[in-house]
Amino acid sequence: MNFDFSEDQRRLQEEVRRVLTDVSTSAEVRTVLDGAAAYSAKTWRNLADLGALGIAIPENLGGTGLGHLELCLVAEEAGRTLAAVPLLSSIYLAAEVIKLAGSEAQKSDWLPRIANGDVIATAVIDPRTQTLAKDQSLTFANGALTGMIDALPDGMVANIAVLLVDDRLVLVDLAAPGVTRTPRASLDPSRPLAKLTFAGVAAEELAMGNATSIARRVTLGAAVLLAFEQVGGAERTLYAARDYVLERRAFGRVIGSFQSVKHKLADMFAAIEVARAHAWFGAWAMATDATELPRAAAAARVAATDAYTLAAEEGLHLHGGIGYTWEMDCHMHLRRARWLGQIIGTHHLWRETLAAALIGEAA
Amino acid sequence: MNFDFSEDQRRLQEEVRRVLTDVSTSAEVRTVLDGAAAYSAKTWRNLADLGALGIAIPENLGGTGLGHLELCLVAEEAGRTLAAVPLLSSIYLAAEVIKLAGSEAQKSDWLPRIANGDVIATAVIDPRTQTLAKDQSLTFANGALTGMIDALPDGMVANIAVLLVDDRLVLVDLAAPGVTRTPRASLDPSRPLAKLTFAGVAAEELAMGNATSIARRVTLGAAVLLAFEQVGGAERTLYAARDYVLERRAFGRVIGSFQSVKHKLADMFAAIEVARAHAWFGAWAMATDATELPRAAAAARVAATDAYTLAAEEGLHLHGGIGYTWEMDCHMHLRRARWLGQIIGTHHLWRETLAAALIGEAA
Amino acid sequence: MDFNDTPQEADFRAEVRRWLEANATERRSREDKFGAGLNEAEYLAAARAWQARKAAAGYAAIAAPKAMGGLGGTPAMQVVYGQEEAKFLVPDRVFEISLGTAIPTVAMWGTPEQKEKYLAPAFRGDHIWCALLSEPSAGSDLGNLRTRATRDGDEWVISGQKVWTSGAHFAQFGILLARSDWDSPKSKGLTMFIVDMKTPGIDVRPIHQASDEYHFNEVFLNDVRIPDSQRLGPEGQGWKVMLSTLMQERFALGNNFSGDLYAQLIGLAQASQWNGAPAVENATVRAGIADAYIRQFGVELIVRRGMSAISKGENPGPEMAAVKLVGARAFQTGGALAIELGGAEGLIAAQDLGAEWRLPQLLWISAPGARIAGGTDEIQKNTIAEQVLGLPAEARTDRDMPFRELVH
Amino acid sequence: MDFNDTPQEADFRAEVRRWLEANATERRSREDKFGAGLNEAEYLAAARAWQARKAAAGYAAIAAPKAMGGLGGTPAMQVVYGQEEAKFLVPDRVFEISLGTAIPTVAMWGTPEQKEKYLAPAFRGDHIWCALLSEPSAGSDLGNLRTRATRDGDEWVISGQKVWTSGAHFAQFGILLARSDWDSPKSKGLTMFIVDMKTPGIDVRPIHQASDEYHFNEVFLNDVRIPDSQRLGPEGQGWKVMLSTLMQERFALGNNFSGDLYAQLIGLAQASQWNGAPAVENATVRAGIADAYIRQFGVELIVRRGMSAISKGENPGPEMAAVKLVGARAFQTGGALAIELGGAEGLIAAQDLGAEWRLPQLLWISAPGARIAGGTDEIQKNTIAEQVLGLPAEARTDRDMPFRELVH
Repeated sequence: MNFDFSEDQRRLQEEVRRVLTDVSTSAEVRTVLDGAAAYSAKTWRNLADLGALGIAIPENLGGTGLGHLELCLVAEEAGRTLAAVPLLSSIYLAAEVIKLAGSEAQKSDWLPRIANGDVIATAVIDPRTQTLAKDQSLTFANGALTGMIDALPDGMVANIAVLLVDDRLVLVDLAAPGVTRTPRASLDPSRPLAKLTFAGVAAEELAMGNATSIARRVTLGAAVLLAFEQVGGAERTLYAARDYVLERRAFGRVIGSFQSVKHKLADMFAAIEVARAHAWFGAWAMATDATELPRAAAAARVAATDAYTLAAEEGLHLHGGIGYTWEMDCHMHLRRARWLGQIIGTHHLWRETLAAALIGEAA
Repeated sequence: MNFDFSEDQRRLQEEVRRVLTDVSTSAEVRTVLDGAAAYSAKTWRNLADLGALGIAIPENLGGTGLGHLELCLVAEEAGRTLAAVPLLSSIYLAAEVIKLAGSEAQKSDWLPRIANGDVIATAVIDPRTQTLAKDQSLTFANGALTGMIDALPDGMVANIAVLLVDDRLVLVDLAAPGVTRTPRASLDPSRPLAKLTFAGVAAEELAMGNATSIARRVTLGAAVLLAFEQVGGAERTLYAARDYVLERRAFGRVIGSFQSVKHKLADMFAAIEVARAHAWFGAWAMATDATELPRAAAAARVAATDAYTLAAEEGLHLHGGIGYTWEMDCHMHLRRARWLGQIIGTHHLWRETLAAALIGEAA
Repeated sequence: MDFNDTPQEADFRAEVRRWLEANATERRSREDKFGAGLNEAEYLAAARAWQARKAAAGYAAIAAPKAMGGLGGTPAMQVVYGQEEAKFLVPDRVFEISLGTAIPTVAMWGTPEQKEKYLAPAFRGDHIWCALLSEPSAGSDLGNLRTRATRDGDEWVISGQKVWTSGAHFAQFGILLARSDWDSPKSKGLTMFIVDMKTPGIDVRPIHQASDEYHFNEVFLNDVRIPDSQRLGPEGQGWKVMLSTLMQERFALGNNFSGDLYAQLIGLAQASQWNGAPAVENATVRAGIADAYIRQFGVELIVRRGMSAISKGENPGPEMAAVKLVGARAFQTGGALAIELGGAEGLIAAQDLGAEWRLPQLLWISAPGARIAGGTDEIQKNTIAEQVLGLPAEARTDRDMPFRELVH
Repeated sequence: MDFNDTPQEADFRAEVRRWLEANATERRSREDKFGAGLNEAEYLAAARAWQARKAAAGYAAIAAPKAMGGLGGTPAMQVVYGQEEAKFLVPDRVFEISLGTAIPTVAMWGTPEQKEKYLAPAFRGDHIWCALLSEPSAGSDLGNLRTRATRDGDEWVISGQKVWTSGAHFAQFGILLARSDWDSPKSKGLTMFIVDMKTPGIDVRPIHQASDEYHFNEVFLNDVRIPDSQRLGPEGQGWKVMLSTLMQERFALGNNFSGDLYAQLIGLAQASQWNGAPAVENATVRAGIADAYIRQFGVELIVRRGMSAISKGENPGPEMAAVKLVGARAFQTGGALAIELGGAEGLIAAQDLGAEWRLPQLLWISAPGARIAGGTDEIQKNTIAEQVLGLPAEARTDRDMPFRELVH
């Protein structure tokens, strides 16, 4: 038993962290936050150049040929630096679905261009069991896609979309005639959303294997990868708050010497440790395609959502008034924590997923 | 608008507190806790002599003829002193049901003797929607009661039982032939439980008015009265912990000067304030039979259960090791908080009751 | 115990109701707003016109003594008015600092001349006030403030920086706390002033909040000259003056922390689908609705209890600190639950998702501010622990030293 | 990252498994117990016999060096053994203090003679040890202990009172921390001893716990004479000796805070009815099961990560404090939820309700103890804040003063 990442993996993580710390700065993320860009092309380019986008894509398909464990560590660093890039939609979801459900032609058509960052994909492959829209439905028949889907991450910049339509996985070129895109204001403007309508748009099916089970498996993997982003973001807010309370003085002492402040930070730390432990277990389950994947992924997602929410809320709080200004990054973590925690279903839904997995295993 | 008790009511409360502080001491409660008695006859006698048992029973039926507001204040003091007496079963439930559903004969037969403490009643008049037993069911036909009911408070000492059987309220003399009583170990041994079986026991119906709606109304009232007991108990643990942390020293100071200790006590205080506010609103709704009673009672019960649970858990914790000994009263509050919080259904059930009331009002 | 009006209260309610019906527009929905579509200048003009009408009718200061220009009514009448007014479209918070914070301080500490000069115009809405208290280095530790007041003949010269000043960009006057003596300990040596916001040397800059709104300002003070006649209360007694201000504020805050988020949650949960059924049927959602009610209506009940105490001539005390602690948390938790109802679609901002989502989303993003402004969670807990429960204050090394020696 | 055994681990697991099958009885249910029906003396005799067999097979001290009488194996082998043993009926906690706390301290600080004399008999179960550390006035603040050790020629004379001593009533030996110098500051001037529990002057009295159990004792020491050869570590270095003891304990505790309460909750919720349906179908119950798993299995995963670190020769550090903080809370919350499943009937104690309720009820009532013993929640948070996050320690006035002056 060895429940740890290898030294090679750690070195890779450090390299990614070094690059993202340089590139995905607060100023860079704010170009997206403030609406000047729809994603950080610079961060995306740097991740592509590092080989990070194709890290779980085989070498013969333009990837680096490493694996999911390495992709988890990329995700952690992206989360830490609030990277404003379409990792979830293009890499965690679309690339994974194409890898598993695409024909050889589809794979060699799209994966090299996704891996090198030239093609961005958006994707919704979970059945969206939490929803507001009554008129949101897609149909795919005779090679034509019709209907509407809302709250697509990166929908305005994506070249293609990978969508679960009933029991089929469909890939559609968003430059095709009949596609209408509408930007949708996002509670985390650094991760924009869009509404897409399709009027009989020509699309192709990703038909290798069972679509529903592939979609499920990729969704579980995305839950693990998002958990790493969340843990990275949570840890960033923890240490930013720690640094601040060591500087800020009140009542004649640094506020980091007040027990209420210390214990709040300790609670954040404990929540993050639990989330990290489950995220690692999820990484192992995803990398080995273990039977434990459903419960491992669900636990990782719930623990990480809870930890990032706590860390973002209390990290801001520990900054006091200054933390509540737009200029400080605290609110960016608060927004990102919410976005990451809901985009593939909330912690409520994933608690239910976890309970169902545990009850199923007990039967 | 005057959201407060009157000065007369306050004086009455002080009198009850004075007596119960003298009588319902830790040693007295422990006679029941340790199994030497099934309830504190001494406390019961004193409450009867004060007129507190019949405080909401009309004067012509042997009561004091005051009302529910006064009974709430008695409940608060009983909770504060951990009084080991059958207030819930005999007074909050049985007497109230007999008052509303009994014939004149039934009322004058039982209420004076309940008010003076000579007769103790046990009662289960909620439908027990949270249950373990599959074989627990009562039937009442042709004046005969058959079946089993478990976890009856004070079932070993009661003279009569008031039970909701299907849609009917039934009064049964427990000295009648065909009644079998089995003591059931209680998680709060100072509030004992029993299992009762009935083999065609002669019983009478309390048939004035709609049984289901009377049972519901009395159950809501009991929720309010228990909330007062819980608030009293919670406040007692809060101030016991406060006193302890002002005495106990560690690291060269009284531990009450540590911010983590202070803030924990402040959290307990805030929870109790919220619970008290809802308990008072519940008291008003019960006393005036307001349409708000369902939500007021449910909110009082949930807030008070949460507050007492928190106060008992953290009150013990603040005492450190000594708080975890049998000799200290901390565990008695922990046990009582659980008992009071479940005996007419848990906070989960009452949260649901509250939500249903709110959603119903919004419709 | 009685939630119903007394006969006098019922009469007053009917009178208020008639007046409001004649002078204001009834609110039809939660999103219905006073002055919708107006720019800030137009909005302020409309707000002032409204306030002037309200003052003329005697409702601007119901519980203030007649000698001060008030109606000489009871606190209960103030509550009755507030309950009725809430059903109509009236300006939102424009006069809150004026009439809830600044003017009560002037009424308590001002000279007869100051009261004569300032109370009536504020009641009428001619003057809007702000409160220049917090500073970058003086938030929770207000005693740490460094804005300098130097005596120069009959004038004071003020320099420094204030922050989180609500309404400073449209206020005519402000109450201003500054350090007039650097050799006294930190909470001594402070003096309160009344400042005309048009005085040269005042520079007001809006703060961009985390919520992407601009309700507060930084105020830079550079050799601002204030005549000594504008001093509010004795020299060196500024701390005491400010404490009386904050005591007012703490109680007034109560109403800001109640609300009907739980009712909004019900509506939103009815419109959301979870696993093919309305989310309102899910047990965890229902528990969340129940908890939102317990916190929000609990806060309202605590405030009503405080009102009842005031009616009897008692003072609701430091236990009111629980109100803000519980209420601000309810915003954070309840706002988050509302957003969660829609899953991924819940992440769409209200401007594109629908007006019914505006308030819950705003509560969620502004809750962190509510947990900080007007005394952080930690300050509230210290207040409860020390002033209610009698626990010892934190050991302090800075309390008795000359302030000069504390500055780093 | 690999949760599977290495080939060596797999071989060892198979070997252990064969040995256990030949020497112990497999557990059939959670309530199945070693030595059921035996009285304490019989139970201890059976436990010792088991431990002797285990020691003879080399499994009593798998990771200890051969020179110390251990097997010289890896920490991973120790884990493998533990996983397999957990499936069999073995004595519960009799040797936990012996082999988890006391003997590692002897192994680290003892003289060659002490190690020769004490290690092997403890591994074999001939000697059972206890740890005489806490005192009534020295709980969280262990440095405050007052048991007095006075030198008298080649002996020490010990007087004072210890508390919360697990197993003192059946232990043959104890490690004992006492104050040998009252003029040094509080955490200096302490010395650790080995004490034979049969020495005259020792009076052991059981503590009646809040859970109605008797696992701990008070130990009164009245002029207990200990030869200097029984001193453990240098005079005045007792604090350092004890810290190494507690560091061991903290890690060992990890396993006590994982568990399968979530699985028990599933079974109990399937057997409970809420509104006519199994409680396991209720969304809040399901969320509670999920949370119990996240906490308990999270703790187990953190411990596994620590084990992996140990395997690589690293030391799991103060971050392990999170384990106890999270784990003890999981007991309190999960135990309460189990009891709540039955509504009023859930209040019936397991002795009358059924064996499957024993563990959850016990977890609930002993959770408050778990949050205190071995370092309270607050001590764990201080450890994380100061030792992991680098925040300043609480200002202290008692650290450097002669202990004599601190005693009230």
